[in-house]
Amino acid sequence: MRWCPGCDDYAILAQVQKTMPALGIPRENIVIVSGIGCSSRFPYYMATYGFHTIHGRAPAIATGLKIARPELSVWVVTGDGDGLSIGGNHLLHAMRRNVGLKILLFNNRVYGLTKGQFSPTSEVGKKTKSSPMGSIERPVNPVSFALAAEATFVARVAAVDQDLLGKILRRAAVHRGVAFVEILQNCPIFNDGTFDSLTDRRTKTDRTVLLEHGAPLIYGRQRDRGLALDGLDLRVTTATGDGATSRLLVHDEQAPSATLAFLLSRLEDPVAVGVFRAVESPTFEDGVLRQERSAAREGKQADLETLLYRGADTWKVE
Amino acid sequence: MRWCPGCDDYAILAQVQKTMPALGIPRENIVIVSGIGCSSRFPYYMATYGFHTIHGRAPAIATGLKIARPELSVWVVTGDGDGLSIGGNHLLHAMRRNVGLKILLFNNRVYGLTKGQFSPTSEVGKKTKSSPMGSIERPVNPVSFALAAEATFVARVAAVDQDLLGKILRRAAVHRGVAFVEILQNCPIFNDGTFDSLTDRRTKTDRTVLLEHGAPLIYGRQRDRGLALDGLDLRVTTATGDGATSRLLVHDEQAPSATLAFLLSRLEDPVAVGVFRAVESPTFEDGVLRQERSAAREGKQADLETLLYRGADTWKVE
Amino acid sequence: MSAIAARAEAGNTPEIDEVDQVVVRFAGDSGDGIQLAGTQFSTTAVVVGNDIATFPDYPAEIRAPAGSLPGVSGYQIHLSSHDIRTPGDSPNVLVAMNPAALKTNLPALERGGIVIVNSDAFTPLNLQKAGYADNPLSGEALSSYRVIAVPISTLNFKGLERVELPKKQLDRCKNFFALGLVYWMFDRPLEPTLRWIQAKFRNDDPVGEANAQALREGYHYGETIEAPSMRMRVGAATFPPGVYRNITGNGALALGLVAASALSGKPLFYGTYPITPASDILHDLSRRKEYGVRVFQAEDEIAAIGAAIGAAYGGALAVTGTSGPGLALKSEAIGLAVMTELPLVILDVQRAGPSTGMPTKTEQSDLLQAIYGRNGESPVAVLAAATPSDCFDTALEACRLALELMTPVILLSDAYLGNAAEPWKLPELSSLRPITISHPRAGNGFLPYARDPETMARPWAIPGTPQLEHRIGGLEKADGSGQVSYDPHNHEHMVAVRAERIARISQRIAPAFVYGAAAGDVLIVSWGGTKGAVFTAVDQLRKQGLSVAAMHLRHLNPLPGNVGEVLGRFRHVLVAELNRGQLLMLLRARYLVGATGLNKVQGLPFRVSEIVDAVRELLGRGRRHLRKEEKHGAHEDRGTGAGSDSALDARRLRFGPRSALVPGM
Amino acid sequence: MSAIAARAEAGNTPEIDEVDQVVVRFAGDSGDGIQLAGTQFSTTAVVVGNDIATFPDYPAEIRAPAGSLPGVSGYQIHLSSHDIRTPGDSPNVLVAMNPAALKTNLPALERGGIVIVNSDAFTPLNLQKAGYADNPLSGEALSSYRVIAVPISTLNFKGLERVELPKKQLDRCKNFFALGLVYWMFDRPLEPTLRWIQAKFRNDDPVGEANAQALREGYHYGETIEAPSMRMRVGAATFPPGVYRNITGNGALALGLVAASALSGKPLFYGTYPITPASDILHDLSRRKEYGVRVFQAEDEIAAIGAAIGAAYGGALAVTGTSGPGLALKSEAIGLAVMTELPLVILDVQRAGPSTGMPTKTEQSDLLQAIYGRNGESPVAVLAAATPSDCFDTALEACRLALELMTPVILLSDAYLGNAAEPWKLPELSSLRPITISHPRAGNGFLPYARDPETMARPWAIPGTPQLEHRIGGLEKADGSGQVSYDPHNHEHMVAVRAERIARISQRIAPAFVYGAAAGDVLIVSWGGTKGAVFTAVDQLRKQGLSVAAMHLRHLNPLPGNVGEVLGRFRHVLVAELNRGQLLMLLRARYLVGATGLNKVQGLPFRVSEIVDAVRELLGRGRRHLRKEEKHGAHEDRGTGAGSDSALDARRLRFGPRSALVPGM
Ligand SMILES: Cc1ncc(C[n+]2csc(CCOP(=O)(O)OP(=O)(O)O)c2C)c(N)n1
Ligand SMILES: Cc1ncc(C[n+]2csc(CCOP(=O)(O)OP(=O)(O)O)c2C)c(N)n1
Ligand code: SF4
Ligand code: SF4
Ligand SMILES: [Mg+2]
Ligand SMILES: [Mg+2]
Repeated sequence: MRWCPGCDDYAILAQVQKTMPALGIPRENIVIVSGIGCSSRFPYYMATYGFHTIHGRAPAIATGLKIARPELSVWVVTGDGDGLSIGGNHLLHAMRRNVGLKILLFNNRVYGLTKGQFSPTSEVGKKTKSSPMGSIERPVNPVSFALAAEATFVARVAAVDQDLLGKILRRAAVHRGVAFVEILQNCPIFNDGTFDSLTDRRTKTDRTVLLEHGAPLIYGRQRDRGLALDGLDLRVTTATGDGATSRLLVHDEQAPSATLAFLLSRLEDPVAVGVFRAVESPTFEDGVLRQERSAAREGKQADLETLLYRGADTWKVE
Repeated sequence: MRWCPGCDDYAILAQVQKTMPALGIPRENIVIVSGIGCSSRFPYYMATYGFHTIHGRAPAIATGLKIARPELSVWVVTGDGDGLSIGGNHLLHAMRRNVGLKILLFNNRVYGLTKGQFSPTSEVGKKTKSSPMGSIERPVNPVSFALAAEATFVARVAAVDQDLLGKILRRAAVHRGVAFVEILQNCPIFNDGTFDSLTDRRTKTDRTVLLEHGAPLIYGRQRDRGLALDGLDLRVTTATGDGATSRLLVHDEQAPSATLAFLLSRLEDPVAVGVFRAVESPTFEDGVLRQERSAAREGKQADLETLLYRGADTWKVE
Repeated sequence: MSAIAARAEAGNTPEIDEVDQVVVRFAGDSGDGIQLAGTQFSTTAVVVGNDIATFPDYPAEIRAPAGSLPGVSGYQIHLSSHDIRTPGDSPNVLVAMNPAALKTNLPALERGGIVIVNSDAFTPLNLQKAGYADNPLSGEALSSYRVIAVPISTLNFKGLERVELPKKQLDRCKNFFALGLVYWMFDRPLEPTLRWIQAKFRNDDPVGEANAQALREGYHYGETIEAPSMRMRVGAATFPPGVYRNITGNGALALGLVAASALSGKPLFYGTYPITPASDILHDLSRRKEYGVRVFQAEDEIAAIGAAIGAAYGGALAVTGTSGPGLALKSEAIGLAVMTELPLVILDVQRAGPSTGMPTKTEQSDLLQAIYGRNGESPVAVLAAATPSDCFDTALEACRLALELMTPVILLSDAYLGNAAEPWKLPELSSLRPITISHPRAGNGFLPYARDPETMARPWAIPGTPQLEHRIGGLEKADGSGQVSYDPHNHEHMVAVRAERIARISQRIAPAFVYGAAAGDVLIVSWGGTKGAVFTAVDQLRKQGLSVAAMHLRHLNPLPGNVGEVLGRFRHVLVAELNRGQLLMLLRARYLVGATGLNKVQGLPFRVSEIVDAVRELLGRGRRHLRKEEKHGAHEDRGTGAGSDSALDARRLRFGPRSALVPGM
Repeated sequence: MSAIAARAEAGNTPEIDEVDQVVVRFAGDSGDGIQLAGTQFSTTAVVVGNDIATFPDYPAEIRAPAGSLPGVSGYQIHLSSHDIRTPGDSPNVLVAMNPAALKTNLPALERGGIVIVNSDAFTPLNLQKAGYADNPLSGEALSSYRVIAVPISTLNFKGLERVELPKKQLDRCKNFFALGLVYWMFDRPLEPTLRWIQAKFRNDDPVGEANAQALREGYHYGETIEAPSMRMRVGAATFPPGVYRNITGNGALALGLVAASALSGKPLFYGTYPITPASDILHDLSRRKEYGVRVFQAEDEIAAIGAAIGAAYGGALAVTGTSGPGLALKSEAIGLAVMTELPLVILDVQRAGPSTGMPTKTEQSDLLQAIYGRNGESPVAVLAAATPSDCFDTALEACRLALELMTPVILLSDAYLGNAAEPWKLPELSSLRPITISHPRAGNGFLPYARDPETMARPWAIPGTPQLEHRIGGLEKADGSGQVSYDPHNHEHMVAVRAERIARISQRIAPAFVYGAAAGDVLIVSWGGTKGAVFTAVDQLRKQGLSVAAMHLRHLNPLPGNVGEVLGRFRHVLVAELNRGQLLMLLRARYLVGATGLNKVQGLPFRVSEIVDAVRELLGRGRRHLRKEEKHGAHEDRGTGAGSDSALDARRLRFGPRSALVPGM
């Protein structure tokens, strides 16, 4: 395969290849649509239908496919450049419309395929080929972006966290409507170690908090820390001792408002992983089908003769 | 002028024409950059420099101008279609970069210039020429969008609310960094009355809450209602009676986190108007200048001779 | 002078003249309901049995201020008792609802023609807005025309006294008053319009009542005019038997797409973003959900074509529609469709460019963009529709080519065709050939880039088909397997294959049709919406005894196989187009033919007389210069100063003087 | 057979041969450091005084798997003791670091050439990945070459025993081992590379130490080889006196832009979005902040050109750079720059298309996109650079035209030029002409579209200037005032003015230069990066006594004024380009010249021999078919089956057989 040795894309591929067959979706009904980037080579390594399109446009192309064929399971694979730089608007609108796409954004915080320029998720100060004195742009937070775009399922997971990745992929697959998953992905060549503290066994538990619906937000190696609400902010507190649990915030991925999810998405220490939001809302393709059926129900005829001969005033010349 | 009789664009123009001269910025240092749409005809009616560009690209064009000429006062005028449909990505990135642009988005919830199709801010169910059975898309909330894009100054005001509009324009003008102002604008031809309840004298005070920094969130004809925090949600409560004020939420446009602003942006009854957020953050153009100065300070020579003869290994042939 | 003007001058004619044909233009503020009056007038003409051709000419994208010159909206109708093909060069009758409308439209009116004006609108303010120093109604300004000045606003109010509506709304009915007057003038029945009003408004809606009443008032006012030789009648034309309806180009395009969907059994997917003058196709298709048409109004043009490509991949009849600036945005994605060999129809309803240009005005300047506007060697088929109703046939053909050959096809229409209307003889259902598509079924050894030996089309294997799972994309493909390939010879081969796929279309299509002389002095070559004017010019020139023919091309890429041979049969080749010589370049390059261009870039269609004059000039019989630009030398001087002379030289150099034909090779 | 092969065969030569020139190709896995070895070898060659030309040939955008065929990276260097212009047709010496590298590169090696292989890499697994059934080192497969099989990995490890680094990292030094061996073979000093290592790594960095040591080990290993006639020496070339540096096309473009900024006194603004093969310009300019260069890495190509347009409006020297797919995306915005008549330079470092195509491979297939790829009539100036160092001059000229004439200018480079390197004689500073710009100052009656009588440029009034406040935009402009205008004649006039502005450039530029015979049998017309191969072919053909010349065009739109006249002086015109005949079409259309195309679309530059053969063929002296495609008939058959015959016919039809020249008119 054609990623660099040690690239996290292999880990994602492995998990996707493992998860897909277990979903119960016939292989021929799965389509993977990608843009351009290292990440976007993904379809070539799957035995499903696949479309490696052009830079940034995968969400638009997938939208058309999903509208034309709502019964298919349509997955979008994109990168932080493909999806948030050139393709940001398509991603936004696909999510806002709640098109039933499963969107996997491989975030390595760099343009990999073009050999290492800063991307919209690169940190301020990041030195790259195109920012030799450090990037001066404030990064986009992909999860916050998805929440503001009204995505109905939003999750974040590190590529190497295979169990969680598998779990989230399965949930995304069955979610009705758009599912957005940010996958933290190491690029050993151009941005090595950018997520190390979140994935390294030694630091991971102290640096990340796993979101579990209905459970209090506890983390830390000893599970001794937790998150509590402080007005409209989140505060780290101890999770042990008297009345500790009652102080702790309980995660609710189904909250009608996205406020909690939004707050969590912005946490930097610890970083939240897991499912931020999972709510129900009518999908775009259902809306299309509903109007189509109702137009048909209104008893309007729909054949060539009606189209040409009955749709307007006609007259006959003998 | 070339807007339809009764168009709110006239009201906005009147206020801008009134405000600008009072800003103390020499007329020749003001540039208004617009895209395409009824709203985007704006520059033609101002006696400043003006650039009526192409659909959706005004934020990008203005960004280039501002980087090249940071000392200019650069305003972007755009519409809900121009700015949030085709131009959504440029708007997002201009805000994320905190380029010092003043962005006025005229939101009439319809494509005016192309004669009445639904726009990204049209309500679900909206019947237009292109949605005869009603739109099935969930609208974008421009203020939430700007907040998620990390805009450092975000406000909303109705075109006909001339005083508030004037006040906000003045504040936007002096804000360092990007300022985003959603202006609710009636289009009497294709979407008449869409904001009536927010602007009609009879209903306005009951349907809108004016955000004032440091003041409790009180509204209503009798100023008898207020907003209080309920966990992570906002709740309407009475603003009178015992301990009422202490229950009420106090607006803080400078809160380090955008959570409050985000919550307020999503209110539907009442709708919040005024300044949601106004925080300081380094601007993009300052970053550019800073790096430029520091490169120069490093003592690097910068003349033609250095460029050609000293930048690389050379050898001489006699 | 037309028969009408002549009769009007004679001053002594029977009460209602029988005339062969007449050109009427309604003009007024965009708020005056001009387009509606025009449409009603043409519908009635059609009901009465005339042949018609119309030319709506809107103000630009901007909302124009009332009474201003740029705010004038026009609608021209040519009605005739015989077969016609253009909306007419110059109106015989002009209805001008205000001074600005008079000012902009008078120059086009034939000398001696009739002008109906709303004298109430000739207020000092309006006169000033129109740039009239003096009221033209009182001076000598209109002395060479027959003027009927009618206080339409006043009379309209008076007639609607009893209707309970605000004055402002009553005033909006004055277009119906004027229409009534024109109906009287042409001895037309009111019923078709009254029926339309009835269908449009609820019975008790006073607006409907007001419109109907205004129409009647206008008609009756006519009866009171004491002026001779005012009325005329255009008899019914003899149409071939059949069922007819009135159709605009955009309407016909939409119908053609839906018909292609029915004929192919593929659901229609239309991905688009609104843009003048293509938006009406969106509006039309949005109302056809019962036909299974899925319309997607995307966030921009790139998403629109992207979605269409996705739908094509999914097995739909995928179409995306736009105008020039939108086509520019779609360039990159069209390349993806070329590389992935997916069926896709791209509509471009052209408008005057470059950039935003003049968005409501017509032009044919996207031809080279359509053929060459992409990176790499990326050939697509390019077609153009010739008349409003031909948009239907061309849409069908574009869909057929796309689906049967697995290729993107660009269909060019233009602002004129899109909005113009004409009677359309509906095709017999049995004459509509099905579009045959076969999707491969499950099986072994599937090769996504295997090819049909004849058409060179690759198989259209759609997701959902077991065992045909495969990957496609924008990277170069190995022929056959479709795998990514960087092999130099494979690349060269695939570039040739993609070219050949398109080139072979010339074997499938009808040879170019030659109208007029089979060989001789002048061949006029044209494409797109200029056909009507060119063919009419050929008729006139042949009547004048000249040896002239026209070859109108529907297929621009590839060209039909006989083009070179036809070019070789004529002494002169004149390529008439609304651009600076785009088809001209293609023909010269391919056939080394010393053709000359007849080019007009004014945002307006050709007038027949412009073509007639150009041909006469080419044959040394004309009285004016050939090249349009030269006619406006004065204007040009104003702008370019000393430069204009060499400007002309440079242009002459560009394609050379009218030269003898060098036969194609 | 080259002199080298001949000598090698003779088997009995002095210890170090003096040769005139040699072509060396390094090839290996993309992880093998091939590009670095190649660059070092060329730097040293340059230090020693050779003339050189290089051709780096990367694997495609994808990260290739180790040992696989698509993963092979190549770097070819032509070194010579006289003036050379191309990286050489076929290598005399091939360094193959693994079986895949051998497999892909052997076909190019001259018969009798020398192959150095890393025999350690010829493991069963690697052989299999490369598709070798048997180990070519042991069979007869290489019997027509001189093979030096060296266990490079083993020897490298051994030599680095004492360096404290993980084995994996030591192994990465084997490119330096190989380089050392090649230095021995060509009797080159190690110092330049040792100096580079010293500059690159800290003194105590064991990686630097390892690399230096590996280099020395390789060199010393050479001394131990017991094989005759292995060493050769290429003497110093005589260069015109001056100061030289080595430069790639992308490097020269970047320098040219910064120089233009200095010469015009306008700060450089570069708006771009990364894309292969243009990104290096971004990287280079990002490091030049001390020159006041403002680089903006935008969110996409549209934003990149948008920002550049904004910067141009603000008074900067505004440039945007990209490759083909990005140019497609910029189409609409270029139209805005045309309408607003702003100075803007657009770089397109072309790559093989269509669509994503083969992103690292070279091609010249964006010419027609550059000229015609926009809606409406929207002419821009188009230039192409001819050699790596010519990128500097062409960048200067593009900036000069843009700034002095207030117009967008497209500059075409390509992947080959961008990455290839050559010694560049630096221009005398005094020879660089300033670019003169005058901004209007405050004053009355300012007209934003008033024109300079000679250049037709409008004034560049920049924001911040009091009293010149004005509005511009994409709607049609009235000439002079610049106000929005829908006047039909103004539009026609402005379309003509925009064309004329560009057409007049032909009066400012140098006439096309003719190399070789002043008149005669064959004129080869070329543009862009093919110049070196074409001129070299002309030299060879003239040595063979044929009457041949070349006309290389830097200006593609407009063409220089003398082109038609030059074409008329030759019996045959052969247009050589790496596409399917794009310049060919322009020349045929404009001059009605029966020119023939020599076209190659393989993602590779021309070989000199291909051009030589084509000309001989054209003159009836060749031994093979002219059209490239025909040479690969077998390959084509495989793909298109029954179709390939007519495919060729269709293509022949397209531009006709090699025909006599029809003089331009
Ligand atoms: C229109 C266009 N512009 C630019 C490119 C070049 N390009 C290819 S991939 C890429 C960015 C990839 O970054 P990302 O999406 O983060 O993917 P990664 O390689 O990091 O997985 C760019 C700029 C292109 N292929 N097409
Ligand atoms: C590339 C391109 N696509 C489409 C259009 C057509 N167009 C012009 S304005 C507009 C939408 C305007 O809507 P909005 O921004 O809301 O402005 P409004 O007219 O409502 O003020 C569209 C689709 C265009 N001019 N250019
Ligand atoms: S460049 Fe980075 S992201 Fe791309 S394949 Fe290599 S390691 Fe993975
Ligand atoms: S269409 Fe609507 S938004 Fe546009 S000018 Fe008219 S009223 Fe205003
Ligand atoms: Mg990335
Ligand atoms: Mg709007």
